Amino acid sequence: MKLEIDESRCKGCNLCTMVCPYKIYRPGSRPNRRGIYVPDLDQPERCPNCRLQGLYGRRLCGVCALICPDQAIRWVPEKPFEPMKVVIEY
Amino acid sequence: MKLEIDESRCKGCNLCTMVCPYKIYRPGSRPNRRGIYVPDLDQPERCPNCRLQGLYGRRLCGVCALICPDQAIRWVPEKPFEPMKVVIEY
Amino acid sequence: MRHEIRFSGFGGQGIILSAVILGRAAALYDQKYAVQTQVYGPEARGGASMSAVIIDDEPILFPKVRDPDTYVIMSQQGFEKYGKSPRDDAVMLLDSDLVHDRPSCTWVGIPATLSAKKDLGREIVANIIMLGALTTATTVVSGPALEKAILDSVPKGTEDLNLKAMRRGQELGIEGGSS
Amino acid sequence: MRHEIRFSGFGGQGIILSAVILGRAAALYDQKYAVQTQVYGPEARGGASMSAVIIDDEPILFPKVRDPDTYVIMSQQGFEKYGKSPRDDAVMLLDSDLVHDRPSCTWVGIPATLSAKKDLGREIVANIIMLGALTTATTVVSGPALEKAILDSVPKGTEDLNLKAMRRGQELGIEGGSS
Amino acid sequence: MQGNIASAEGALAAGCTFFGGYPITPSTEVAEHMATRMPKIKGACFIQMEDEIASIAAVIGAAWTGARSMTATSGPGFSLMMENIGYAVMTETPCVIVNIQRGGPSTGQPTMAAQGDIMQVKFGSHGDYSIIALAPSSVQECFDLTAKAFNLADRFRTPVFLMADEVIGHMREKIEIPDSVEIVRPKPLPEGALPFAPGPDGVSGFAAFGTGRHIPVTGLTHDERGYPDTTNPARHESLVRRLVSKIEDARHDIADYSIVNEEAEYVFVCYGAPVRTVREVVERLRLPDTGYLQLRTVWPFPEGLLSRFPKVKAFIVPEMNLGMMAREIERHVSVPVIPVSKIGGDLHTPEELVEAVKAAGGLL
Amino acid sequence: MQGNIASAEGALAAGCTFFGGYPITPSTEVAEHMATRMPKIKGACFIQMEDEIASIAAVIGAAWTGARSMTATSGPGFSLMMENIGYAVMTETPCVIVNIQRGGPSTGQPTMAAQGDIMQVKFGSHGDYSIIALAPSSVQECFDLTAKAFNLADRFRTPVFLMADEVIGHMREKIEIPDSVEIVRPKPLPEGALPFAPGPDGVSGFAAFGTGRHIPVTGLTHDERGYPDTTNPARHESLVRRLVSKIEDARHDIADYSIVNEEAEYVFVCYGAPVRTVREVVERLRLPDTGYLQLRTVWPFPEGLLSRFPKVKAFIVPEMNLGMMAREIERHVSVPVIPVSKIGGDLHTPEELVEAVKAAGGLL
Amino acid sequence: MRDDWLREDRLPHIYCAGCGNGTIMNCVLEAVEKTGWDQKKTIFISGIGCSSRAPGYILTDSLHTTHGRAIAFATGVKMANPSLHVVVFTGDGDLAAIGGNHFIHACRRNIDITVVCMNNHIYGMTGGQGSPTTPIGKTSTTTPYGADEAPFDLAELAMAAGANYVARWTSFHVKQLTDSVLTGLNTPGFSLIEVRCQCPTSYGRRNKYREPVDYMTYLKSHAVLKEKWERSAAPGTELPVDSFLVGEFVRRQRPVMGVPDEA
Amino acid sequence: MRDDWLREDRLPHIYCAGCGNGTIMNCVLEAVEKTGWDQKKTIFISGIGCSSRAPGYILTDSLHTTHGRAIAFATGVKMANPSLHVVVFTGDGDLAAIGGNHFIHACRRNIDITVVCMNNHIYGMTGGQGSPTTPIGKTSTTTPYGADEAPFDLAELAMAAGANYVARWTSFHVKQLTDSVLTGLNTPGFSLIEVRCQCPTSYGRRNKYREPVDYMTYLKSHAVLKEKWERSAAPGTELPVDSFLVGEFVRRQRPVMGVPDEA
Ligand SMILES: Cc1ncc(C[n+]2csc(CCOP(=O)(O)OP(=O)(O)O)c2C)c(N)n1
Ligand SMILES: Cc1ncc(C[n+]2csc(CCOP(=O)(O)OP(=O)(O)O)c2C)c(N)n1
Ligand code: SF4
Ligand code: SF4
Ligand code: SF4
Ligand code: SF4
Ligand code: SF4
Ligand code: SF4
Ligand SMILES: [Mg+2]
Ligand SMILES: [Mg+2]
Repeated sequence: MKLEIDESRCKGCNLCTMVCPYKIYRPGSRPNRRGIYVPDLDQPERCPNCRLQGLYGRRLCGVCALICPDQAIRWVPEKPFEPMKVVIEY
Repeated sequence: MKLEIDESRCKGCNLCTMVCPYKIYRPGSRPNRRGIYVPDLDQPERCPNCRLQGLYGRRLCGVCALICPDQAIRWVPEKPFEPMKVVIEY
Repeated sequence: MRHEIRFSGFGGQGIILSAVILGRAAALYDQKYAVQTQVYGPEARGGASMSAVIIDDEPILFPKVRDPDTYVIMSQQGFEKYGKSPRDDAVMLLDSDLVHDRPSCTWVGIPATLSAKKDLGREIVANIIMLGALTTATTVVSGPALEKAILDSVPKGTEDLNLKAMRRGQELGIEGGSS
Repeated sequence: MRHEIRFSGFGGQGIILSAVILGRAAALYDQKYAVQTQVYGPEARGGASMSAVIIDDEPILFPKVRDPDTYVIMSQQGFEKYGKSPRDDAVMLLDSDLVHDRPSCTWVGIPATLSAKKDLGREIVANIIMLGALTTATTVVSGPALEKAILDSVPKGTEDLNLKAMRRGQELGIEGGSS
Repeated sequence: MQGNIASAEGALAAGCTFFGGYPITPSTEVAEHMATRMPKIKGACFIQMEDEIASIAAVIGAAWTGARSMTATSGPGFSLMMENIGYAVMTETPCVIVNIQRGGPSTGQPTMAAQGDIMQVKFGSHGDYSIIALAPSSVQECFDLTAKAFNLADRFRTPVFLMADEVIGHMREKIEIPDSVEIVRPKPLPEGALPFAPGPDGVSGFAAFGTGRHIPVTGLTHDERGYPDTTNPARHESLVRRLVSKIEDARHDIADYSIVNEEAEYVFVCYGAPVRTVREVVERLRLPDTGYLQLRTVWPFPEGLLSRFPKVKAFIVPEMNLGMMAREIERHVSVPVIPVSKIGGDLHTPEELVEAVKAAGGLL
Repeated sequence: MQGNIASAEGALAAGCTFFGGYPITPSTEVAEHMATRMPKIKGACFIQMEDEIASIAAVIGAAWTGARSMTATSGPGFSLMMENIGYAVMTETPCVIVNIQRGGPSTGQPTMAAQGDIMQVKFGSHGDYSIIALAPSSVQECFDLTAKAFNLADRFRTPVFLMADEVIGHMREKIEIPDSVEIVRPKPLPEGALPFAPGPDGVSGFAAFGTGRHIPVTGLTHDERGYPDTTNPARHESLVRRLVSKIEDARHDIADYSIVNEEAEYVFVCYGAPVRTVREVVERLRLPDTGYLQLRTVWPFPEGLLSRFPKVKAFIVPEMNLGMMAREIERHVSVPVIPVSKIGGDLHTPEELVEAVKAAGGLL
Repeated sequence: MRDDWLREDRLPHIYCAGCGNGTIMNCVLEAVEKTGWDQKKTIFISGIGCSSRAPGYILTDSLHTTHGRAIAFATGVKMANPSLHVVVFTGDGDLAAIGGNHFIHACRRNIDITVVCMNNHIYGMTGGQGSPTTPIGKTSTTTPYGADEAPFDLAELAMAAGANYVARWTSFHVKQLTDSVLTGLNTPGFSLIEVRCQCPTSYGRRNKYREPVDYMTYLKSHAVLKEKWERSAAPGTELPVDSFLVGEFVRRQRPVMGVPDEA
Repeated sequence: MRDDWLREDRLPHIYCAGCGNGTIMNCVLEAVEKTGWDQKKTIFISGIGCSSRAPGYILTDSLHTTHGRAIAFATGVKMANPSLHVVVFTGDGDLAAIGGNHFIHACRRNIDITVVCMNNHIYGMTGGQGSPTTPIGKTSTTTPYGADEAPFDLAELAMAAGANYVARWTSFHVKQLTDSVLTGLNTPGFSLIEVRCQCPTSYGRRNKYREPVDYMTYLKSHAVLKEKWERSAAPGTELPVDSFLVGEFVRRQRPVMGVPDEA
């Protein structure tokens, strides 16, 4: 699992940067082609959701995706699902 | 002061007969020309309002006139106002 | 033949129901054409209510009563508003205690309200008495048709009372003190 | 002479205010006739907003801009929606950092937003920079008229900032890297 | 049976399962009859709403579940419905609205008959549109035309109006209730078709809510998917023109009328209660040189029928308003159009129509 | 200055002291401007009501206190006002209603211009009635005609409508604001006169609430005292005919128009935004044989003006609707009436009008 | 005295025999008299319904408006000229069915008018359809099998919406009603006085209160004095079936609109 | 998952950057998903306003109706086919200004629908006019000198009118909001979930909350948990200025309408 901002949807409101307890989102610094400052992701692998969801079998946080008014935040599969690895990483 | 029912207004609802604590109104027995059973007045002089209003300087009951939905009940002056007499009558 | 019947009285007397029953009797049971109309409105409550029926052997086109040949009047105000100038050959049934004036045309006085109260114990059926009288004092409707129509129209449990009222009316319609 | 000027950008850039100021400059201080119009609507919020001014020496009858001779474009989307097919002899002022494409007609790139942020510390006055540039890169409006119109239109306390922005625009309008 | 009750029965015979209304004289008996009948019919719902705006809203909502749905009102309530009537037009919602006309403007004469809403039904909501309106002249027609209204509503996906009047609504006559009435339901929405893509007749198929077609309904100008597209003039033009032409192009097909005596020189054009007097004059009194055109479909106006009277010298239009349909007729003919306006609640008398023919130059 | 703001300023110049409204695109600026201006004017009241029904109700209520009062709205809100507009007509309440027309039906095109409510303003409420409607074609006319609307409202004791459109309402042009505008207040109610007894012009005098005249105002059919009398046909007929004729009889007096080139063969009849294109074509392009009639008073329709063009071969009627005024013109003339309908929000272009003249047989 | 406020030339009024509306009119006029208000400056406003016919019998300026809209009209009158005294007569249908929105908004604004609602639990004028206050189980022409929608508590609604003064009485409680109306008239801001009353014709006839006196008897016996109830009933106890509270529910001083400037 | 309920072909939506409406849509869809309702049988209905545009982005049958009337339309849908699940999206203007009457009547009937009100205290769509929930003193285009009319408390109104479930949250409280909506969906009868949220464009800009994050910060800091407040505050204490309660206000089982027959 990996966090992703859909650039075609994000309007640069920065709400994600406000709510993430892990400060994974940082206000963007350069406008994209549409003039939008899309936030940058800072070490998204720190997101407990991404790391632990498989383990606990349910969503652990997800606040960023819920609060994003533009449905721009989503999780995409990163690599084949390897539950064991997660435990070690912790 | 004397109680009077205006026959041209009364519709014979008998609410006055219900509310007067002195039972001064009695359901009418004969229809008038318009087919209405106008209540009969039974010894209207028993009405404390009529007797005592002058003395106390304010309306004492007046429920019949207030409740009459047809504005049919009113007081008309009976004889020249003689306050002293009232006291004696009591 | 076209008959125009006008009913009038005060609210609560069943003036409209009378007309409905008469219309039904004529249309369903006398096999004629009938149209029933009425005056509506809150003003009719305090004052005089009015309803009317046209009965004809042919389909009825113009549906409004304009010059009735038959009247059923149950209050003085109704008389004043709707019964004052009947045509000469009209017949008027009056509730004799409630209507104080008398018309220029033929009339039949029926003590309907009094009789309803005294003979039947329920003032409310005065209108049915008047309808009953119509069958004997006029030719606008037949007795059997009226009977069926009454049975169609009155609340369950009151059939007997109403038929009694009709019969009483039929008697009064014959006796009725006429001008 | 009839001039048709079209402004486009995104919501919040002050596209409509620009047109209002320009119209006022022309009508009140250049003693011409001017009509200002715009595209409204929530759809304009997300996407490109547009406003327009017609300036003429005679009264303006038909009030809609149909084929502008002058453009002020402040966003890529605005360019795509409202600036794609200018007539050959038109002049287009572009915010050079926000508009990525370039038109077929004469154009002048103005780094308005960048300059507003960097030189003046307030991005919000980018539109005034563009207006300033209009006075030097085109002949649709005079500098003094624009100055008065700006002073009429901006909030109290921001006059200096806005006039600075206008002056900066006038410089950039001369320097502006053209096609 | 009373006209209003016949109308309710006509609706039930046509399978109406939703009635949302608000009482108003002289239409109330329609609602009251529905309140008595519907609770006994499985799957049917009668609801008295908080006002007429809510009534028509609920009716439109119910229609989208596939229910045949209806409301009934009179002048003041009808005026309140205007905004949502436009919504029904724009969203192509089939539904039936009964208006028992009374004397206006405003509260006017609540208990008296009139035909003063006959232009309102066509023009009362903002913007350009067309609707279908029927007008009964007898209790039987109250039944028949109400049932028919549902079929037209479904076929053309549009609100259909029964524009009766107090005379007909409150009159009682014997009627014949058929064992079953013809029922035409809307064309289904073909698999894969867009919900607002028109068929060849300009009407799109219909799929009820809950059937998995995910239809977004909006009163905004929209494309064939139902998506708003409000700033594109061409889109608006094609949508509105289609909504109008699906009805106007079918005007001769929709027309429901009677013609008596095509050879007439003095032709009454009539609808609703005045038909009764016209028939009295033409059929019963057999007034020479007269004939009539009774319109049961008032809108779309079937102007072609006016040319069915080759010898006509004048059209005489008795209406219980100040000459509303006469205005429409004036647009289409070159012979004189003579309005015989009567307001205040009384029906035209036969004598008045005879007078009108005389005034038009007839009966000499 | 923007058209909508000019309209608000015109009202203030005319002494408007009450504005009750509800926001709706594209009329909102009228209310917003009033909200900014009125709190600074002694005795003036701006109130945002809960909806359009309440807005027009409050405006009528305020009018009875003697205040010049007004509201502004657009299509959907206008539809909601229909019932109370009828009430204003029936009670002869002077007030001004601004409708900045947008694309309908229904929510339609909230931000685009149209003229689709021009029949609704005349027929949108139930029953028979007449009103006065004005249509501006410039920002200056927004100012002038709004001020004038108050005078007409007072003079005829009737609601008066400013039927503008989004083009004019949202356009900015320079205008001249006079130092003062002409103000005509209603005739006072003579001492001892009945409150609804008409003067020779059919209009009764007016006395504001609070001045001791004890006026009972009702939307029911009423007598000259204002007492309800709802079942008397003659009463209704005389009342409604008076309400209609006090306006219709004055149609030529009320008419506000411009005529250019009475010798024209191809005559444009126009009002509102399309006037701009017509003038472009006739005055700027000087298209041969053309002229125009601009109606600033749309209702009552001043049909007599149509005969001011002796050589006319066709009337060409450019409207931002599907030919509404063209319908009206058809009733009155025998030459062809050619509607040039354009809906969707764009104004007619000069080329389109040139085409229309060609199609009518001109420019050969 | 009260007679000075009546249009004698319109009496008798159109109300049915024994209709509660006439009684309520009396009490309101009685209270208005007591305020000492200038008859010239007192305006009665109503919507449509039997109840709403009341202003037509009163000798002042009055507006008999459209169904449900009385309060919106009243808002215009009061805001345009705050020196006028504005009293609204309305019915349960007029106020709570079609007029519900204007009602709650006037409460919210706390506009300085007094609204007297003649709540007969029915649409009297149109012949007896159910209203938003028809109690569950009661019959009307549109609830022939008994009403199944919950009724509004008008007093609660007015309080939740923000009104300054809210009271409830019945047409039997003429004295208390008069006093309460007087308090309402004198309280700045929005006052609602709900008056439960008999409609023998449209409600009584179908619900076993055929005679006016029958319903009066019910009102007398089932109205529970709020003060008393709160004093005596254990907290949380439900009122006996068919009973209801009467009395003053709230009297407070939230900010108001439409009160004349001090100047 | 949630994406299955979105019309991808209509995104991005028309909402301004940082508009709270998008967030609320997410939470509602999240809750709807959890109910396990059939997408085919779930209907979203709205009036007119920015908030009311939400159904247009959801892949179900939906009605985007006229301003203020959503609940009346919803009543028709639900009563005609009680097996459908009906959710209404509305705004403070749509629900409480023009739509107030339908709102209180649906509460009274306790009709089985769930209403989510996106309360941004402003008319967003039309460019920022005051609404019946604009707090006193706040500016808008129609209250340029600060609002002076008292705002509605929507939750109190719904309770007084009879709703079975009433809660209030904000667009910041996405988790609690989601849970609350879910409870509302599952409670038979009328459910109101009021969600206070930011409109940076029309409200924020004029009231010193220009950036979306500014208003979020306000919501976070001024929302007081009802349970906590009731536990800790001395009875009768007023809430601090600009603060408001959030949480579940009522959950009850009054008789309802529009619930499918058991059969
Ligand atoms: C817009 C509109 N809808 C409906 C009506 C019909 N109507 C007249 S009075 C009334 C109900 C009155 O009920 P209520 O307010 O309780 O008054 P009551 O007669 O019981 O005193 C209705 C529905 C109307 N006049 N106008
Ligand atoms: C009958 C009617 N009146 C007015 C309008 C204009 N209008 C559209 S949206 C809106 C206000 C919306 O406010 P709210 O419901 O709070 O939604 P928001 O945009 O704030 O989400 C108004 C007044 C309309 N469309 N229809
Ligand atoms: S799911 Fe939670 S922790 Fe993970 S990125 Fe989003 S807000 Fe941060
Ligand atoms: S919350 Fe969504 S729209 Fe806002 S900045 Fe983050 S990703 Fe972009
Ligand atoms: S005033 Fe009182 S005591 Fe006297 S008659 Fe009337 S009710 Fe009876
Ligand atoms: S209360 Fe009035 S109307 Fe009723 S019976 Fe007594 S006097 Fe007559
Ligand atoms: S119908 Fe009822 S409310 Fe109306 S006047 Fe008669 S008793 Fe009173
Ligand atoms: S105007 Fe306000 S409510 Fe509307 S989309 Fe923008 S931020 Fe959201
Ligand atoms: Mg009532
Ligand atoms: Mg809002």
